[in-house]
Amino acid sequence: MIPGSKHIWKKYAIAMIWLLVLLWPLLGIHADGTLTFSETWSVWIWIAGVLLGLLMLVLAHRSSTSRMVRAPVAIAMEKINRLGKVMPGKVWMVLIISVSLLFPFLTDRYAQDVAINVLVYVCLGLGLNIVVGLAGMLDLGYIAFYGVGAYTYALLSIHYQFSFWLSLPIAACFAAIAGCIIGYPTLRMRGDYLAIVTLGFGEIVRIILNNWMELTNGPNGILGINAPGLMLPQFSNGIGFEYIYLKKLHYLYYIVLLLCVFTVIAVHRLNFSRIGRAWEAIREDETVAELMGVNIFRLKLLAYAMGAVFGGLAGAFFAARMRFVSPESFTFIESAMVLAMVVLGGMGSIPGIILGAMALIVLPELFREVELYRMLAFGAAMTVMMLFRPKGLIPAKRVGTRSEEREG
Amino acid sequence: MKKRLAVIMIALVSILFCISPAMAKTLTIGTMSPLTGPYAADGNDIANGAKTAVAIIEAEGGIPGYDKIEVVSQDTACDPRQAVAAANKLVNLGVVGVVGAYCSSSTIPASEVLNEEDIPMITPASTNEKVTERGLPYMFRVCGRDDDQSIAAGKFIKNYLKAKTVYIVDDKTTYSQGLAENVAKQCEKLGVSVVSHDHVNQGDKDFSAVLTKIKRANPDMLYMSLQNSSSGSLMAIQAKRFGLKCAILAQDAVYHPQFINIAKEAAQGVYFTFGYVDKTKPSYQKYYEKYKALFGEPGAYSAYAYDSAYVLLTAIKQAKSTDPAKIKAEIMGMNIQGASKPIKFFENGDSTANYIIQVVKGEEFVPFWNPETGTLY
Amino acid sequence: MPNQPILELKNVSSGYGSIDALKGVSLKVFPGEIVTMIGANGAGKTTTLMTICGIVPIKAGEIYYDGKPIHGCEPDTLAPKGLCQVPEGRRIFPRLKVEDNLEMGAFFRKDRQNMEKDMDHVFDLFPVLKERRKQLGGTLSGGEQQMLAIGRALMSKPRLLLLDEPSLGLAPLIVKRIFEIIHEINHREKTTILLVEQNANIALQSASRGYVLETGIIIMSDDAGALLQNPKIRKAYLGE
Amino acid sequence: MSQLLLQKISVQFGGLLALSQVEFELGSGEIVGLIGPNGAGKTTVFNVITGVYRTSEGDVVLSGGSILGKRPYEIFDLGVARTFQNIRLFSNMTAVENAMVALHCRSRIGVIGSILRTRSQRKEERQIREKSREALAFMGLEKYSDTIAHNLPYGLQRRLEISRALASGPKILLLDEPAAGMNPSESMALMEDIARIADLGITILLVEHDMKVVMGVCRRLIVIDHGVKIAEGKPVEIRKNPMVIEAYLGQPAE
Amino acid sequence: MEFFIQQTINGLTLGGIYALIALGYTMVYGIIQLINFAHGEFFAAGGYLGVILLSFLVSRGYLETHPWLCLGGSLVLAMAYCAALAMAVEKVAYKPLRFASRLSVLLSALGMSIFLQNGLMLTQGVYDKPYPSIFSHGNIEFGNITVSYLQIIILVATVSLLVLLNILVFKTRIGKAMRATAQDKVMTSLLGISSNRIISITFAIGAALAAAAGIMVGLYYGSVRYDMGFVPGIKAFAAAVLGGIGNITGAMLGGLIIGMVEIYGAGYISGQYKDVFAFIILIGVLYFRPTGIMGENIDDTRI
Repeated sequence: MIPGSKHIWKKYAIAMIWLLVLLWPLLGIHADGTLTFSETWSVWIWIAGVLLGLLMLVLAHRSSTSRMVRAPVAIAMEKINRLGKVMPGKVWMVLIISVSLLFPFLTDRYAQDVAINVLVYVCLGLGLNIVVGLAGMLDLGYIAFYGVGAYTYALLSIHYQFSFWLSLPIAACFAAIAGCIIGYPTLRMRGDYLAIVTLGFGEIVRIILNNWMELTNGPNGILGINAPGLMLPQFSNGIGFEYIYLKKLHYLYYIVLLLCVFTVIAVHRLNFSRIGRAWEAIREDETVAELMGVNIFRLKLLAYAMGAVFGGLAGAFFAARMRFVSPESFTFIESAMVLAMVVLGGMGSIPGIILGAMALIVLPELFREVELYRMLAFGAAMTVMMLFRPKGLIPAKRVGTRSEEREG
Repeated sequence: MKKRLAVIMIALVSILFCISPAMAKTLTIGTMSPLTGPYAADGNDIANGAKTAVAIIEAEGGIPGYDKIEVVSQDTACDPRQAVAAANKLVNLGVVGVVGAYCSSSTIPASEVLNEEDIPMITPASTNEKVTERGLPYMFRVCGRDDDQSIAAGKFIKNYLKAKTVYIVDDKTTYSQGLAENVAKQCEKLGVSVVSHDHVNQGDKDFSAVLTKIKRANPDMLYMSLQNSSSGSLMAIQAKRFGLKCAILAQDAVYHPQFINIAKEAAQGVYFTFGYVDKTKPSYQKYYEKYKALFGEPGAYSAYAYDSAYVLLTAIKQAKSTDPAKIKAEIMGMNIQGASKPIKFFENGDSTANYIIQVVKGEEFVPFWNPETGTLY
Repeated sequence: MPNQPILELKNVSSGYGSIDALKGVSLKVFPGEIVTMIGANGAGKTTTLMTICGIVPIKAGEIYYDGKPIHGCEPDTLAPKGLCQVPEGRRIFPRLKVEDNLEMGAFFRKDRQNMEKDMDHVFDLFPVLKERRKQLGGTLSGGEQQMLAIGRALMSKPRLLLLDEPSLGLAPLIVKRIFEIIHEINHREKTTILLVEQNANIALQSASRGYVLETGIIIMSDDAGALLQNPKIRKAYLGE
Repeated sequence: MSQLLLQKISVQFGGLLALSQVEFELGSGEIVGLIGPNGAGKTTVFNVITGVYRTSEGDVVLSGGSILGKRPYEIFDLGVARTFQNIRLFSNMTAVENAMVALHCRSRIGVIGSILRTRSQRKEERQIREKSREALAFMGLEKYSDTIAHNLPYGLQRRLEISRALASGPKILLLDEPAAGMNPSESMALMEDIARIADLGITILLVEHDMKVVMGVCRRLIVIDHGVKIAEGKPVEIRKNPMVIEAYLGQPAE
Repeated sequence: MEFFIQQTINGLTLGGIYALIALGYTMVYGIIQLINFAHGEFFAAGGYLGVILLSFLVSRGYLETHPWLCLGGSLVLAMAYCAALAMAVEKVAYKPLRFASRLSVLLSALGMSIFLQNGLMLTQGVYDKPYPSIFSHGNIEFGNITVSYLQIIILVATVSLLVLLNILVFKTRIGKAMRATAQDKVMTSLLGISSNRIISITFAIGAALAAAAGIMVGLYYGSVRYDMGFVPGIKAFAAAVLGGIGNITGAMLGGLIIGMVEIYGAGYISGQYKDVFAFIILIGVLYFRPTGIMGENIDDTRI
């Protein structure tokens, strides 16, 4: 949105009012022909409140009254900036790492649970980022890999008592294979055709999980999955080793943190390798990339496979943490959520995606207080965020347009 | 000027913060159910049922030692991940017990979380056997189990309808499919042949393909095991439109006033397996009046949710403590007439079941046949 | 020559992103003239026309049409004012019939009866289009497409016509014919024409005045005849 | 020795014959100009050689082996690099990265090596970068190696395209209107650069409208019109060929 | 054979509804290359408006006396309402992003979809709304084949809407302008055609068709529900792509194919996998024809 132009704002405001007026008849008219506007007031008060809040924000931003708030913030920002200059990036890294290490000691279990969710989704977001952000292919069925990873560990754990750590690479492999299977028919497609095909594959995987009773136990899900375990030294009867299941929330937190750090490093390094460069070239201009010696089919498949690997790892952890999997966790709306994290955070930008995952997990949790309104607010927030920051919260330092978007 | 404004604002904010923390002592219980998403209807019924129980207990004098009973409702959206988050949230809020959840796939992981903290959980709606068969000490169930219900259904098919062929349709959810399989087993045991066990998908609206198949198979009875009442009513409407002549038996998830509202003529004569609710009992009347006053017409799970919360609060009242072990002891010893049924718990946390056959007549469900005695009401 | 220019650019800079494709271009077009703008590929000729029409955002400077400012106007408000462009590459609608293509040129006009007449007029100018009026635009040959594009623009009854590279990719004979028609339009309908061409030779022969554009700057402007004789121009643009 | 040989190439789009029975030969280290009016099929020739288009007839032979039916990246790997008529850089990547992409096919480290940042990966990466910088330096772009491509001035973008093509060390370089949009002095410099490239032993096929450039650097010219080769020979001969004059050069300005 | 004919009739009914929704997707996509995720919500809103209007008419007793008038009137009103709603949504959520990356608009559309769906839930409640039963149980029987009146009404209404749309798009000035805008937005604005207005109109038409589909679904299945737009939305999107997104005839064809495949799949093979069949057909077709059945083979490798 181009702010500043009064004209545009006025037009926009009129459109907004138009929309709200149109929503009105749906509010109070009931199917039996009666009108009950009493209940609708609460909705209107909410909407009016939110609008008023936004208006106040805009006004405060415009006028000097906000200087009261802005001045200290600006000073603080400046100080932080100065600090940022004084302190090298490594110091910040240490700070972030220490905060994330100390997190379970500072917070209660609800916060830890939300943090675990955030970290799982960071892994997912970064994995999808390889496909969407780096290689520039729109994937609406990404959650399928998450499902494959989760079921792989679940089945290995139930039937063969595989340990979590051993299952991780196996789950990753299976997800990668699934990625190649899904990727193969889509190689020749572009843009939105890709979107619907991946969406279709995602749905197919979910329906198979739901219907293949012998393997997946269908909608009943799989129960009794082992939590991740560790060999810990035991000193009671001399020195021995005992296998301990790490069920407690903070153990799980550290495991997923580890997974997440691995993902961040791996994605970062891939991005800055010859492979990442080739992906970027494909995203920028597929035709030219191929003419410059990049085997685009192989690299696209690789992008799917690598994206799937991180999805699979996250899935395996999800299974280990819930100790229960069922197909309900792998619906299209989950894929859309992960995509939203990537786009909202800023495609191709690792800190952006971390922030995006935080925003999209924490926002609905914050809105938990308003129960019924939470998804309404969430949807509106998503649109509003896109309107204000179409390139994402933290855009990648250089985000390329996808090749087919260029004219001519 | 600016300084003064800032001081005033800080003062205002701190006053606001000071007021809100409880001067009064509050007892908090939680509910978990899908308040958004496809099962929001049942989810809201559950939250409302629990609130009704609180209202009644408070009207009867509340719980000694507490000035106020608060209900915190959390949304699970029928998604295991959100259910776990909701459970953790409830733990944080310091609830003494939880009523919920709805989908078995939410109840199972959420109960693991709650049991880690020894918080009693009473489910009003999750009928999967696994819910109570994992040996969790603080897991209770007020509604019936899939296997109980299928026995009643089997008896009805064999003894009353005297059907020879049955066509079973489920919509592939933990609950509906489990039940359908149990019914199929019962039928085989009783020598009724299952023509086909077909599946549709959850959320489908168009059943024309499967109904055409049923029409061709021409069974004596259609067993309809669907996850929610709206799917059930859609199937009933279309069955009628296709001119299906066989009897239709459905189960408790389809049992909802909505079913009759939507299906209208098509609902007439559809049979249901459902717990026997004696609407003449004062306990039911008490609940019904309060619920109606607060939230309007009750839904299928409202009464179970009400009973769950009622059992929990009564146990706390009698135990005079929120200690989980004591609450459990009280619950196990309980033998009361709830709104939905007489309630008595077994060792594993399940409670007595009393499934009967009901039928739609006019605008309501009426008791029809008693499987225990084999007699009509 | 009247004093009031029909089109005037004052120090116009424009372009996408951080790079300015035009760096302070000023030019004037007077009513009834054919003015040409020549320059190499990438010099900014097309950008100039697109800036005039409001497609490329203007960053600095002013544009006046008929004495009124039009910078910052929505592109679609210009055609009703009589300012129409035949863009580079012709941009006919390939999946619309020839007559529908023409109809689109008169979309904003309310007078349907006159439209039929105008269409006949276009068919007089380009008889080949009449033969192909039921064909899809995309099936026409390059020259026919160019004629269609010009015809479509004429349907809006323009007072100022901007022509971008009408000779591009056409056989010499066709180019000759196109330029004859351009002259006819200029003469008969008194339509002012701003012509952008890479083929400096033919452009300068048909125009009354010319501007030479290089990397977003106008480096020379003169009568067409003078430019044609200018040794520098002959060297740089006429391949001698 | 013939480096590249086109044998009776025909290309069809729908019903339209874009190229018909075109054949010519490029010798090692030669600079050959390919000229003709717009739409004559010059770019189509490039697309056939680089594998973008399928031919309906004919064969393309590179250093003795047919490359017909190979994918574009394989042909690039075999040593045929090109530039584009409308500049097509990876416009959001830096200059040096653009060149590094061209070295993708000359490097081998896989996913695991990249994630682990092994010593050999770092070594290879360093080598690629050095080679790319050399290619940039060859075209006088050493100052701009870390500039985002779309921020470069037009002329330099053209040069970057050539550097990118050179980075992989090709045997044949196809230049599609490299002087388009350059001012006369830039074109002059470009002519020298083209000559320098040829001195490296790289065969150059040049499509160009700027007759001065073409006549200046090419030792041999091929003229096509409407998909048909109408003339081939030394610049002086071509300039006098009546068919060429009619089809392309047009009547000289009087 | 009877079974096959019966299933074909069922498939046509379902396919017709998908086709109506798919048209909105394809038209919007054709003009601004946006997958309008909120499109399914217009369908749901149409269904709700239909139930509101019809119930109102029932309560006043008009439905008994003038059933066809009431039905037609409600249809037109609901279509007009949804058209206006879609235009407003476009102005609020998509127009400011006209020059942003396509994924941003996609996400904005997703947000709008969640917003509208939950808005509908909050205002109209979580329970199903029953449709007044008109023509609901009448049917014609040929031997074992049953065709209900509603199926006939739906088929007739669908076909006539499709014909109307075809006339609108291919014969009228505004339709030609829509197609022109889809082909080249810059050029149309140079010709004085306001692309913003054309885009608004496109949204309006698409939503109106979806609203009509919503009412028909409501009548046919007997009830509407706040989340009814989601699944048919996805199916219709698949149908639009299958036919070649951006192509109007393709969307109709795609809708019919998806509807038929689903019904045949459920009827002959297995009900639980019917969505799988639909998607497999989609993927199979796209594998061999990457731009869909009727899609243009855009040669985007041109250099």
